[in-house]
Amino acid sequence: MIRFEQVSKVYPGSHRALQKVSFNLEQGQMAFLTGHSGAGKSTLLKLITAIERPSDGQVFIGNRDISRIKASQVPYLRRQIGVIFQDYKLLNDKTVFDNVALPLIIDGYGLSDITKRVHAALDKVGLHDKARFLPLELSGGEQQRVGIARAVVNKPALLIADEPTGNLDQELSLEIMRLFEQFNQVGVTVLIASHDLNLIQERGYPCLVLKQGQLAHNGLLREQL
Amino acid sequence: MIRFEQVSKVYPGSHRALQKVSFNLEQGQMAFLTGHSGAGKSTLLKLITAIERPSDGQVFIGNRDISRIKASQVPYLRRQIGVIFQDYKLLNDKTVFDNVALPLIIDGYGLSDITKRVHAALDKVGLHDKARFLPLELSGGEQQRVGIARAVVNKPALLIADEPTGNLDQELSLEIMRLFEQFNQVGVTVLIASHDLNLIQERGYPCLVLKQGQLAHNGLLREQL
Amino acid sequence: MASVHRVSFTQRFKMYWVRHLQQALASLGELWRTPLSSMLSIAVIGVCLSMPAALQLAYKNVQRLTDSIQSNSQISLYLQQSVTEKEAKAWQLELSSEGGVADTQFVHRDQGLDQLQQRAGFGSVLSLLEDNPLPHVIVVQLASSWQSADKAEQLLSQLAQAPWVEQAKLDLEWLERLDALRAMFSQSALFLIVLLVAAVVLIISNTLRLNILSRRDEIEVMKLLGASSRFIQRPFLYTGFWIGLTGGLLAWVLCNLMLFWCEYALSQLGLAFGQQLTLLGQSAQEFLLLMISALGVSLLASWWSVRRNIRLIEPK
Amino acid sequence: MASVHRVSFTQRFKMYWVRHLQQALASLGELWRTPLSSMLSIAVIGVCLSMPAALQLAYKNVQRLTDSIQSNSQISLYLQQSVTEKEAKAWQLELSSEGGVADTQFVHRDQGLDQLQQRAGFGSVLSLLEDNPLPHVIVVQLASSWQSADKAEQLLSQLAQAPWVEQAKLDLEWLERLDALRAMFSQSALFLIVLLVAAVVLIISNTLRLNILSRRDEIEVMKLLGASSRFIQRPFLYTGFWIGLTGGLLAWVLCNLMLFWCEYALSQLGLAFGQQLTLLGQSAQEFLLLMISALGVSLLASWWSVRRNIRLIEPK
Ligand SMILES: Nc1ncnc2c1ncn2[C@@H]1O[C@H](COP(=O)(O)OP(=O)(O)OP(=O)(O)O)[C@@H](O)[C@H]1O
Ligand SMILES: Nc1ncnc2c1ncn2[C@@H]1O[C@H](COP(=O)(O)OP(=O)(O)OP(=O)(O)O)[C@@H](O)[C@H]1O
Ligand SMILES: [Mg+2]
Ligand SMILES: [Mg+2]
Repeated sequence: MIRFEQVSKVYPGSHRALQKVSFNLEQGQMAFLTGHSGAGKSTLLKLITAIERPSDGQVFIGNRDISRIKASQVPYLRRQIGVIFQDYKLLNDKTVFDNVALPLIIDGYGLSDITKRVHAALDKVGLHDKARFLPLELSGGEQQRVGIARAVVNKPALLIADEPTGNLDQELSLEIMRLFEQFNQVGVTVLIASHDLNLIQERGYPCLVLKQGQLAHNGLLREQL
Repeated sequence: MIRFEQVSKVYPGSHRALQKVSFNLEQGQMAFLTGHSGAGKSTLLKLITAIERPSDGQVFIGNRDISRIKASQVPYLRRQIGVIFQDYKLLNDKTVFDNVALPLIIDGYGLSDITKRVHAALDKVGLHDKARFLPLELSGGEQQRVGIARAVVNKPALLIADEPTGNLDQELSLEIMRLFEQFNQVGVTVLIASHDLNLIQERGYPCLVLKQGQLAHNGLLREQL
Repeated sequence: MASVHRVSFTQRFKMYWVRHLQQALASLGELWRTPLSSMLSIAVIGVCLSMPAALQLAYKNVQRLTDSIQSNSQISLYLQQSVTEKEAKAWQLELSSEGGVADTQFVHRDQGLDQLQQRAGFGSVLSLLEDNPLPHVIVVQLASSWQSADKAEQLLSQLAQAPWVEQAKLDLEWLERLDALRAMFSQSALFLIVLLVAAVVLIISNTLRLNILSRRDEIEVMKLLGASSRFIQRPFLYTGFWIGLTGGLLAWVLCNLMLFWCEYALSQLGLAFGQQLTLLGQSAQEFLLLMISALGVSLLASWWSVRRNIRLIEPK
Repeated sequence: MASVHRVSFTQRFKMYWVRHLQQALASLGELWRTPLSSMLSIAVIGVCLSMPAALQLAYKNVQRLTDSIQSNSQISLYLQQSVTEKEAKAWQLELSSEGGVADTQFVHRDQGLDQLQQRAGFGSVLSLLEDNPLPHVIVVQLASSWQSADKAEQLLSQLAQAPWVEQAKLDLEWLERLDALRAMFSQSALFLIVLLVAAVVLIISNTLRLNILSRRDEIEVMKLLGASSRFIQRPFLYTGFWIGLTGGLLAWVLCNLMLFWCEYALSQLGLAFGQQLTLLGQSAQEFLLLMISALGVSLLASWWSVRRNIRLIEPK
């Protein structure tokens, strides 16, 4: 599903954020991505959604090389990936419902479909009663969960999360993890960037460890950090 | 330094975010504030900086009742409090340097003073080499640290942090905690909202625990959550 | 790669139009929500568009006026004193069939004296005359195709050579002045119209640019969620459409107000001059042209601005 | 409660002015960074302000023109045929000292015939006369205080009663028409000026509103960090200042371009009419007035808009 081949990323006027990273994530797999602050986790995820282009190497999403994808094709790529952003990226002047409905509207769903799916997604993250609130009227953790609901409402084949539990307490974090596992069980490929080692180590999922832009480890994590 | 007396906060069209919360934080003390997502931590901190006004009860900052403070007095209050926001609140079109310099500019510092202090603050959070970057060119953790540098650059008498380590890995979190402790040791009052129980329990600081808007515990934390 | 559930094509097609309608109404609602700013844009555009329309009307009226003055331009042939009324009338008949002559009129010497007496200050003076010193006059109306200064002069010299004619006079200077005035008017009108249309384009594109900038975050998020540029552009294009439409209507209203005012002013002036003047209004075609150009200009400007500015916003 | 380190008062005072200067320059730089949008605002404001200025100039010129026409308004006294040149000149002397009379001029009957002959179409005709049918004429120039329609008429009827006078004529209608025209012109000019100044106020306040909205986040953060409203407002007020200043200068340039164009047009027209016309330009005081009102209007509008809109932005 996701394949990186010798991918490097150099930001203008900066050192290398990623250096020759290669890995392969099979369809239906779930994996973690970890590393220090500034190690390049977000950069790696941005390459998958074509927010950034690799400076070198190739990125394959479902057998398609997106490292030099045309700008007009990017929207179609993004519609097939559910993304949870580190800074939520909610629209502050739209209600929680409208925020979560956005991917469905973009994809051309019907109105009744939208209502059904949005409520189901909000249910899953425990925010059913906040549907009519504006994001700024929610706590940080609630906003994060709105972002999660928006990412999964479309039932994408690939789910990518950047620090999805940064603002959640341990209990809620575990619940969200269970949600990701449920998705994974119905065949969704999941890649989660996180620095919460407790969360990662307890589960038996493979883990990509970045160290200053280089892939330091790929596999199960057993205290090697 | 901070004294809450029977403070309640009801958001319009919402349940009670805070209910009759009373506590007292002495000058030079350091304390944590914890609780589930949506328990009212950010609300409590917003009352201290007069971003929100209490619906009931009184909030004293340094013996001054700010629950009905005049709008024209709010800026002077805020200049004396260093605040680290849950969502950073950086200016995306200004460099890291300019962002950190902002409180000094507002306070009327001289240019050479500003340069010296900003570089000192950036040093402390390990971002000296990123001074000329824009916030969007930084990783999530780096942005969080810029927010921390901005809060302490002014050497305020009171430091308030909302989830200051949400996007930081364990090592960096510890470093930032040590930074807060250093400030505390030179007499700064520090109040930190966090859901990271590991971080809180390891240290011997008192802890305010909110449960659905009510103060459930005030004192040392020993596994009662 | 396929998503777990996908939307059917017909569903997608239906929703495409539903969204179109929604976005059109939403952008109207958006204008409504910020009444001051949108009214301002509309007002400025209305004023800017009303000027070309008013100028066009003015041009039409000036044209009519000069036409009527020119079509009155005539050559007066003062005949020899010796020419009798009979001879004159015979020659008049001959003249009528000549090229460049639309109409002829015989003015008897007594009639001429009457006219002269009516001119300011001569009444009592001329009535003291015993003899009428004036000759008969034949007034030649020029055919419309002969009303340019050159051609009129050509006809004049031709007629002046006739043996009956003591003197032939053409108010040529008036023609030249009118031509100069008209050319100047149409030149400056054209210049103004170009300027004003440019202003409309700039104002609309700037309005939309600021509109887009103030919704930068929203556009960024939409792009992140896979919205196509066209989908993002549409509400702004609709905004441009509504601004153009209402701006055009406002221009029409303003133009008619101006017309109304001018007619009132002219009627007041007319009272002083003892004449009744009327103005030509806007025809249905001209109204349509105004609306079409208002919409066209604003849609083009919007499209240009929206494409350009939305492309500049890229998620980081 | 005191912070660990505080800034001294003199330091703070010095930095206050340094910041002022910085913010003024920064807002100029800001305008420079978004040249399209700021040029547009400035252009619109320049055009809007140039109109009142141009109208004022036009009014000044019309005033001068009507003054010169009015000061030329005169009463022609056609004397009895029997009055000799000597008698007439004696009476002219008497008249000169009368109230309301500024100047008198004796026109000999031969001179009168010459003038008449020069009028279109009569030249050859009148040369056929054996006797001069015209009387002597005394032209009475009205004193400036007597040039209103009523007073002039009063003087007319008084002079008409003199025994030497066959007929007295005053071109009264002209006076009335001029008065009507002038009133209409000044009325519509006033109306237009009010409208245009309102437009300037709206445009500037809207420009600043959008400016503020597009920097909403920044303002919110500044408020969170304890910046006073005045500190936050200042850069926007400076923006208003620069827009007003450059807009005023542009208005001045435009106004002078218009003047230049009109002079050219008039000179072209003048050629056709065989006359030389000149226009009055803008005096230094008028330029100053224009700049002061441009700055005043834009600062007021900015202040109003900035206060209102910045107050609306509150951190959440
Ligand atoms: N747009 C950019 N321009 C320049 N440098 C950038 C840009 N984005 C990121 N960087 C740099 O690249 C490095 C990797 O950033 P990245 O956001 O991938 O880190 P991260 O692993 O997500 O960190 P965190 O856990 O703090 O979010 C950082 O040093 C950052 O400063
Ligand atoms: N402006 C607002 N209007 C209405 N309700 C609000 C507003 N701000 C917060 N709330 C509600 O008040 C409750 C407490 O919010 P608060 O932000 O204080 O929680 P928190 O403890 O900081 O949570 P987190 O750890 O997720 O940041 C939440 O249920 C939230 O939905
Ligand atoms: Mg990151
Ligand atoms: Mg919070």
